[in-house]
Amino acid sequence: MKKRYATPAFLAAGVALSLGLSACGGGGGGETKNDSGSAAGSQEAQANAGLESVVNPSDKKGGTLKMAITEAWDSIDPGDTYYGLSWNFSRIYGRPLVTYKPAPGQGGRELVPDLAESLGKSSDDGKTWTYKLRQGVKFEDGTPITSKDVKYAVLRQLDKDTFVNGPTYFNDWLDLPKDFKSVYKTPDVNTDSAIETPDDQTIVFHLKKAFSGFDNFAALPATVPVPKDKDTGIKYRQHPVASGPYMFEKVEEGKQYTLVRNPNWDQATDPIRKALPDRYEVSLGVEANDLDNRIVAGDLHVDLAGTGVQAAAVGTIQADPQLKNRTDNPTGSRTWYISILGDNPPLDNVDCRKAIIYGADRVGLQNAYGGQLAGEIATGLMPPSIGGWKKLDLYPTATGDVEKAKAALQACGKPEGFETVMTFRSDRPKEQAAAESLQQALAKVGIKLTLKGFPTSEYFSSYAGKPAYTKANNIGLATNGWSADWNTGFGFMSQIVDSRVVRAAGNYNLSVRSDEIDSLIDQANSEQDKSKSDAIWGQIDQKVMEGAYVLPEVWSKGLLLRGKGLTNVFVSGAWDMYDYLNMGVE
Amino acid sequence: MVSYIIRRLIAAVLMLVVVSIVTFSIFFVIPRLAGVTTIDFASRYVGSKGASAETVAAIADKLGFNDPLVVQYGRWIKGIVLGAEYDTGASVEHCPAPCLGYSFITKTPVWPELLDRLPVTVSLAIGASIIWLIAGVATGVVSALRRGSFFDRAAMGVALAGVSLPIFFTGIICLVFFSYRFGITAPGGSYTAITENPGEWAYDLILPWITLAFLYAASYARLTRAGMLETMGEDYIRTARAKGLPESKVIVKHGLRGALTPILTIFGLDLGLLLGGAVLTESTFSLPGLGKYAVQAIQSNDLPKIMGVVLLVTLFVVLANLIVDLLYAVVDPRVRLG
Amino acid sequence: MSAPLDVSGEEMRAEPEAVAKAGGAPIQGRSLGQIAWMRLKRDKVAITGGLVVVLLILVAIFAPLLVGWFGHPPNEFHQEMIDTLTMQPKGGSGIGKDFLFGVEPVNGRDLFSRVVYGARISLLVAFFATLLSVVIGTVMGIVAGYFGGWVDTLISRAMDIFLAFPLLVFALSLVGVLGQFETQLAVKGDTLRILLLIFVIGFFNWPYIGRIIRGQTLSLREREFVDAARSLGARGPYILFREVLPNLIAPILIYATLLIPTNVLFEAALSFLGVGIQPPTATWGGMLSAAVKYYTVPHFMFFPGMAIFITVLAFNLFGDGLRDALDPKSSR
Amino acid sequence: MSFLELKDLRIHFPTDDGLVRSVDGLSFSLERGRTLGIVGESGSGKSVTSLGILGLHKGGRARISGEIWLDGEELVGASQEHVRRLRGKKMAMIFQDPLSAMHPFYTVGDQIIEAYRIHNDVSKKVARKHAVDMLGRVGIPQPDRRVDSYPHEFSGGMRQRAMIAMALSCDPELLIADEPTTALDVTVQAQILDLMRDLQRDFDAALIIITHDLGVVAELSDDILVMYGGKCVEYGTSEDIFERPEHPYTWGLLGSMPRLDREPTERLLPIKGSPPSLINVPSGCAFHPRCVFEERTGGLAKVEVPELLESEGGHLVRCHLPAERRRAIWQKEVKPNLEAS
Repeated sequence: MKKRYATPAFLAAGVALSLGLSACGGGGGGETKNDSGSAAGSQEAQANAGLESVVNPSDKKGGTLKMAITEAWDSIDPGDTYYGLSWNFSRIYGRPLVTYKPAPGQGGRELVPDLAESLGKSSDDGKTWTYKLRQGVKFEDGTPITSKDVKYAVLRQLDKDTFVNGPTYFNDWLDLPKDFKSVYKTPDVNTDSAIETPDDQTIVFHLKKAFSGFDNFAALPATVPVPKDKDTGIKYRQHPVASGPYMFEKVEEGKQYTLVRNPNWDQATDPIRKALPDRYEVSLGVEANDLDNRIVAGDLHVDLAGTGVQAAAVGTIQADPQLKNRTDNPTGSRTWYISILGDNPPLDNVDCRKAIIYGADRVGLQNAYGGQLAGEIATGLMPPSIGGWKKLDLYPTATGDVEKAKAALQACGKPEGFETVMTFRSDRPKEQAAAESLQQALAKVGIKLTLKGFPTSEYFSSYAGKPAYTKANNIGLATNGWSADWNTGFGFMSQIVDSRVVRAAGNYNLSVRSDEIDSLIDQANSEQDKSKSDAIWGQIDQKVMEGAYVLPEVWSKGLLLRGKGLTNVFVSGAWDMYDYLNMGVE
Repeated sequence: MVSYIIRRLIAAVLMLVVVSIVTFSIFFVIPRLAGVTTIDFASRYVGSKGASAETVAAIADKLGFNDPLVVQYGRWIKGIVLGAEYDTGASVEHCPAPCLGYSFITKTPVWPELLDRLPVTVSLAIGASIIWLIAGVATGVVSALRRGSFFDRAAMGVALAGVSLPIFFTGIICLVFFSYRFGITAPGGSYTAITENPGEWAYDLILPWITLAFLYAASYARLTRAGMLETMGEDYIRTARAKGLPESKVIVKHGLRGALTPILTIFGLDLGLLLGGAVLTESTFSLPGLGKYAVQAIQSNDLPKIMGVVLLVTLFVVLANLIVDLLYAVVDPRVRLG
Repeated sequence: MSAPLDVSGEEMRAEPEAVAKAGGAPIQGRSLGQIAWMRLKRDKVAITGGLVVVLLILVAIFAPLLVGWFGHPPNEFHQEMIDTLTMQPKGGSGIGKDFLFGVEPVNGRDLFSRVVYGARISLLVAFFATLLSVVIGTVMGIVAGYFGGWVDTLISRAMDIFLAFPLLVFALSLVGVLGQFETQLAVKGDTLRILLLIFVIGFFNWPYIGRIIRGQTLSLREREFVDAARSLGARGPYILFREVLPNLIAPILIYATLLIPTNVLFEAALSFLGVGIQPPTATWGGMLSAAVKYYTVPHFMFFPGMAIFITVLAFNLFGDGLRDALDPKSSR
Repeated sequence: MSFLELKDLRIHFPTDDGLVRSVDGLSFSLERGRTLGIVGESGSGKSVTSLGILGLHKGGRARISGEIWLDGEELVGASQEHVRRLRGKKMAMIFQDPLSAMHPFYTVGDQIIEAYRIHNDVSKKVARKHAVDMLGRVGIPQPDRRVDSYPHEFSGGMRQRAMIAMALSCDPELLIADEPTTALDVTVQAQILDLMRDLQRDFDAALIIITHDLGVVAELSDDILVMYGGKCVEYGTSEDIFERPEHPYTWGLLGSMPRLDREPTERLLPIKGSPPSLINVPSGCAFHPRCVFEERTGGLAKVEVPELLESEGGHLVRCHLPAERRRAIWQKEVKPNLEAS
C-alpha cells in the first residue's frame, strides 16, 4: 500500500502548532537533544557519516531500489543531458570511456577507466587523445560494443539543434571538418580529422588546440556508446540502449522509469560496478514535501535530485535525533552568486562594485539560501571542491561592513550612493529571498535596489543573459548560480569567467570582462601539469574577486537524507550527492 | 432542431477560431511588439548551459519562428486539420491530426500529452461535481423549505463561508491535516488511473474532490435555495396545492422541476470550465491534470502546449454550452430550438 | 472561482397584495432608497459585513500608521527571530507582543505588517478591476440591450467568447506577456504590475455584468417612460443615460459589490500562482504560496489565508444584504 | 347552518414592516347552487380570503383566527392533511392568470389527470379519458389532441377553460374563481362567464366569484360582498347592491363600472387616492381619506370605526352616515349622475 505509510513522527511538531497557534515547541530549537527516541532500532551511523566513509557497506544483491524526483530532468539520453544527477545516474545503464571512482569524498573525484581499459593517452602535446576499449563489452541486445559506437555517440550529440541540452565541449574542441553539420544532415562527411577508429577497440580524438583535462570530456555521458542502427534522434530517449548492468524496462516520460538487469552485461568486463539491486524504480513528478516524508518513512530510498530536503523537513529533522543521524550535509561544487554588471555606470567603476560586496549582509544571504545547513558563506567564486582552490580573504563575510562600503562609495565618487536594478528568477524563492536581503542591506549604505523577477525559462535568454536588455534597463546586479561540470577549474570556471564566450543572448558569464583573466584561462588549459594548471585557476578566482565582478553568496550545501535500508551509501566528491553507481538495498 | 444544432456547431467552430487567434496573438504577436526577437524565442528552448548563436538561430529557423506570423498560424491550424511533420534529427516523424503542435522542450507532440492529462482532470471534475450536486442541491432544498430555521441559517452561513474561501487555502490546510498529519488521505501529487486500481484512484482523489466540491456545493446550495424559494412562490405551486396535491409531490414534481432548470445551465458551464482544468485545485494538490499542465506550460513558455491546452479548454466550454442548451430544450417545453 | 450570485429571502411572496402594501405604498411616501436603507439597517449580518469592509478599507489606507504602532516595516528583516539551522522562527512562530502575527521563516519579516500591507494591494486591485468591469459591462450591456439587432448580436457573441475563455490561464499568461513591455512603458515596478492586474482582471470579468445589464435594459426598453421619452423625440443617447441608466443603478450597485470579492480571490489566485506584484511587496496570495513550503509553521499560511477569507466573506455578506434591500425579488 | 359559513375570519401577516391585516373580521354564508360575488380593489383582502378558505396560507406566517365551516366541518382548526384531502375534491379554485397558474413544464392533460388521480384511484388511461371529456365540456375544440399540448401553446381563453376543466375535474361542491376573467379580453370574458354559469348549474356547486369589477358579478351573483381594507363594507343581494347601494365606496365602484354604453375610461364618481396600507390602516373609517361624503359625518369617520349594521332585509352596510341620509344621497346625488350618462 504505497501511500498509507505511518505518519512521519516529526510532523507532530508542526501540527502541534497548527492546533491553535501557540508559541514554543516544534521547528526551532536547533540542537535540542532528545535521546529518548534514538533507542528504537535506527541506524547506528551518525550524521555526516556518508561524507568520508561508506555507510552500511554490503555486497548483498537483490531487491528494488526506489528513487524519486520532483521534476523530470532534461533527458535520459546520454547525449542530451546536462544534470549532475543524470550524469551520476546514467552510469547504471551506460558506460562512458572513463568515469569517476565510486568512492566517498575526495576519492570520488578521481577518474578511473570504465569502457576504456585505461585513462586517455595524450600525444602531440595534448592535442590527440587515445583510448582502448575493453574486450567483450556488449549492448543489451548482445551486439558487441566497438569504438565505432563510441565515435557515433560523440558525433551524434554534436547536433545541438536536435540535442539542445547537452554540453558543447566536443563541439568547441574537436577538430571537425568544416563541411560537417551533423550525423543526420551530412552522414557521409569523413570525420577522421576529429575522431579516428583505427580498429574496433581503439578510438582517437583530435583537438583544435591542446587540452590537458581531456579525460574529463571522456567522462561525459556523451561517450556512452550508441548503436547507429538504434539511434532515433531525439526519440532515442524513449529507450536508450544499455551498455551498463541495467537496461530500461519501461520509460514513461515525466512519470516513471523502471530498469532491470541487463543480461548481456558481464561483471568480468566491469571492475567498478557492484550492480546490487535487481531493479530500479524511478518515479518523477513527486510532490516535494511528500517525497521527503516518504524517504523518512522508508517508502523511498533516494531523492534523485540530490540537492537536499525541503525547508519544511529541515526544521523537523533537526528536532529528531534519529532523523539527524540519517543525514549528510556535503558542500557541493555549486556557487550561488550575484553578478555585478559593469555595463552601466556607476558600476563600471570597480570601487562602486566593491561597495556592493562590502555592504552586503553575507549572513543574510546565507540565510536566504537556507542557512548554514544549505550553504557555506562563499569567499570566492570557485567552490572548495575544485582543484586549485585556495581560501580568499578579500572581503568581510559578516553582516555587512557599512564603513568600508561608504569608503568605497567615496572612492568611486558616489558618496551618497546610487540606484540600480537587480534581477532574480521569480520561480526561485531562495533567489528572491536573497535579493530581498541584499536590498535591505544595501539600503543602509545608500544604494537603492529595484528588484525584478523573471521566469527561469527566459532568465538568461531574454533578460539577465542578454546584454542588450541589461544595458537598456540599468541592470546592475543579476542573481546567478553555477555548478561544476567536473571538479577542475576548467570544469567550473570556463563558461562563467571567459569574456570571449559572451554572445547576444543566453549568456551565463554576465559580468566578468577582463583580458587578464582570459589570457590566464588559455595558460591554464594548455598547461600539461595538472597541479600547475590548478594553481592558475586559483589565481583566476582571486582576480575575479579583486575585480569585484561577482558577489559570491554561498557554496551550496544540501541536507541529504539516507533512505531506510540502503547499503553502500556515500557522498561522491564528483557530484556531492550520493553515488548512485553501487547503492544496494537490504 | 437539427438545423439549430448545426448552426450552433458552426458558431462553436468560429468561436474556437477566434479564441485560437487571440491565444496566438497573445503569445506570438504581443511579445514581438514588446521587442522579443525570434532568437529569444528559440533560446528559451536551449538547454541549461546554452549553445552557440548559430545553433540558436538554427533552432529558430527549424521551429519556423522566422516565418510571417500568418504563415505560422496557418501552419498550426493546418496541423490540427491535416496533421504535421516534425524532425527528430534522425528522421521526420508524422504527427497525425489533430496535431496541436510539437513541444520542442519535452520533445513530444502536444495532443497525446493532453490526452494523457485529460483523465486526471475528468476524474477530478466528475467526482467533485457529483458530490457537490448531491450535497449542494439537497442542502439548498431543505434550507428553502425550512426557511429561517436553524438549519437554514447554519447551512447558508457555512455556504457563504464556503464561497468565500480560496481553494488554495482550504486545499493546503486539508493536505497538512488529513494527509501529512493523520495520513488518512493521499498526499499531494498522487494519482492512480481508475483502470489501474479503482480503490487507489478514489483514495488519491477523495481529498481534492471534497475540497473542490465544498466550494461549489456552497454556491449550489445558495442557488438551489434561491431557486426553490422563487419557484415555491410561483402561482402554479399554489395551483398544485389547490388541487390537493400532497406537499411532498408539490415540492418534488412541481417545485424542484422548476427550480433545477436554471441550475442545469450553471452546472453545464461550471463543468465545462472545470474540465478545462481546475488550475488552482490541481496546482494545490499538484495533480497532473490539464490545469497544472497549462500552468507549467506557461511557466516554461512552451508555446505549442499553451496553445493546445487553451484550445482544448475552450472546446470543453463551448461543448458544455451546446449540450446545456439542448438539454434545456428537453426540460423546458417553452424553449423551442430553431 | 466566482461565487455565483443568488436570490435570498424575498418577503411575503405568497401574498402579493400584502407585499404591495408592505413594500411602502405611496401613502407612506417612502422612496425606494429609504426603504432599501430601512431594510439594510434591519439586516444585522449585512451591516456587520459592511462594517468589516469599512474597517478593512481603513486598515489599507492607514497601513503605515498601524504598522508604526503595532509592528515593524513590512520589508524589514529580523534575522534575530530566526533559528539559523532550520531557518524557521525561533519558538515556532515568533508570535508575541512584538510580532502580533509572528514572523516569516528565513528572513523574520513581521507577518502582521505584511498582512496589513497586503490589504492595500488586494483591495486596490479588486476595487479598480471591478470598476473597470462595471464600466465596460454597463456600457456594453446598455448598448446591446437598447439597440438590439446586429449590435446586440455582436456584443453578445463577444461576451460568449469571453465567458468561454479559461480566465485564469489567460490572466496568467497575459500578466507575464504584457510584463515584457516594461522597457517601453513609462510606468514601472509595482505601479505597472498593479495596473496590469487591474486591467487583466477587470477586462475578463465585464461580460458577467454585461449580461445582467443587457437583460435589464431589454426589459426597461419596453417600459412606458422610455416610450414616453421616445415619443417626446428624445434621441438614443439621451434616453440611454437619462432614462435607462438611472433604473440600472440598483443592479449595478449589487453586482459591483458582489464582484469585488470575486476579484479579491482572483488577485489572490494570480499572486498565489506567482504572477503579479514583484517582491518584496507583500500580497496575500504570494504569502500563501510561500507558506506552502513551510507548512510546519502553520501561522505563516494561517494569517494571509484568513485575511483573504474575512475580506471576501465581508464583501459577500454586505453584497447579499444590499441586494435583498434593493430588490427583494432579484434572481439571476 | 349553511353549506359554507365564515364567522369573524381574520387573516394577519406579521412582516418586517409590521402586521398586515389582510382580512379583518369577515363573515358570510353561502348555500349550494348559489353564487357569491366578493368585490373590492386589489389589496382589499379578497384573494387572501379565498386562499384562507382553501387553507393555502402555509408556513405559519399567516395568523388565522375565526371559523370557516364547510358542509358542517370546521376548517381553521382542522389538520393540514385533512384540509388537503378536501382541496380539489370538495372545494376547487380557478386562478387569475392561467398562464402562470399552470405549470409550464407539464401538458395541460397531465395537469388535469394529476388533479383527478389525487382524489380518484383510477388508471392513467381512465384519468386521461376523463381529462379529454372535461376539456371537451369546457368547450375546447379537438380535446383529444389538445390534451397533449402545453399551456403556453393555448390562447388565453383556452387556457382559462383548461383551468376551469382542471378545477371541475373532481366535481367540487365549492368553486372559488379568483378574478377568472381579468386576464382575458372582453369578448372572451363573456364566454367564460357564460361557461361558468352553465357549469355551476350542472354541478350544483356553491360558487364564489372574486373580482374588482362589479360588471363581472352583475349577472352571475345572487349575493354580493363589497370588501375594503380587509373588512366587509357592504353585503347584500345582487339587487341590493345594484339598485339600492348604500356605501360611498360601492357607489364609487358602480361609477367606475365599465358599461358598453360608456367609455370605460371616464368615471363619474372617481375614487380618489389609492387603497390604504394594511399595516397602518387610517384611523376611524378606513375609507374616509378617499370618501367624498366624509365631512358629512361631522368628523366621526376620522376617529371611530363604523359598525357593519343591517340597514334593511339582510342588507349590511358599514358607514357612519345614517341609513336614510345614505339613501337620500344615493337617490338625489349619485344615481342621477350614473343614469345621466
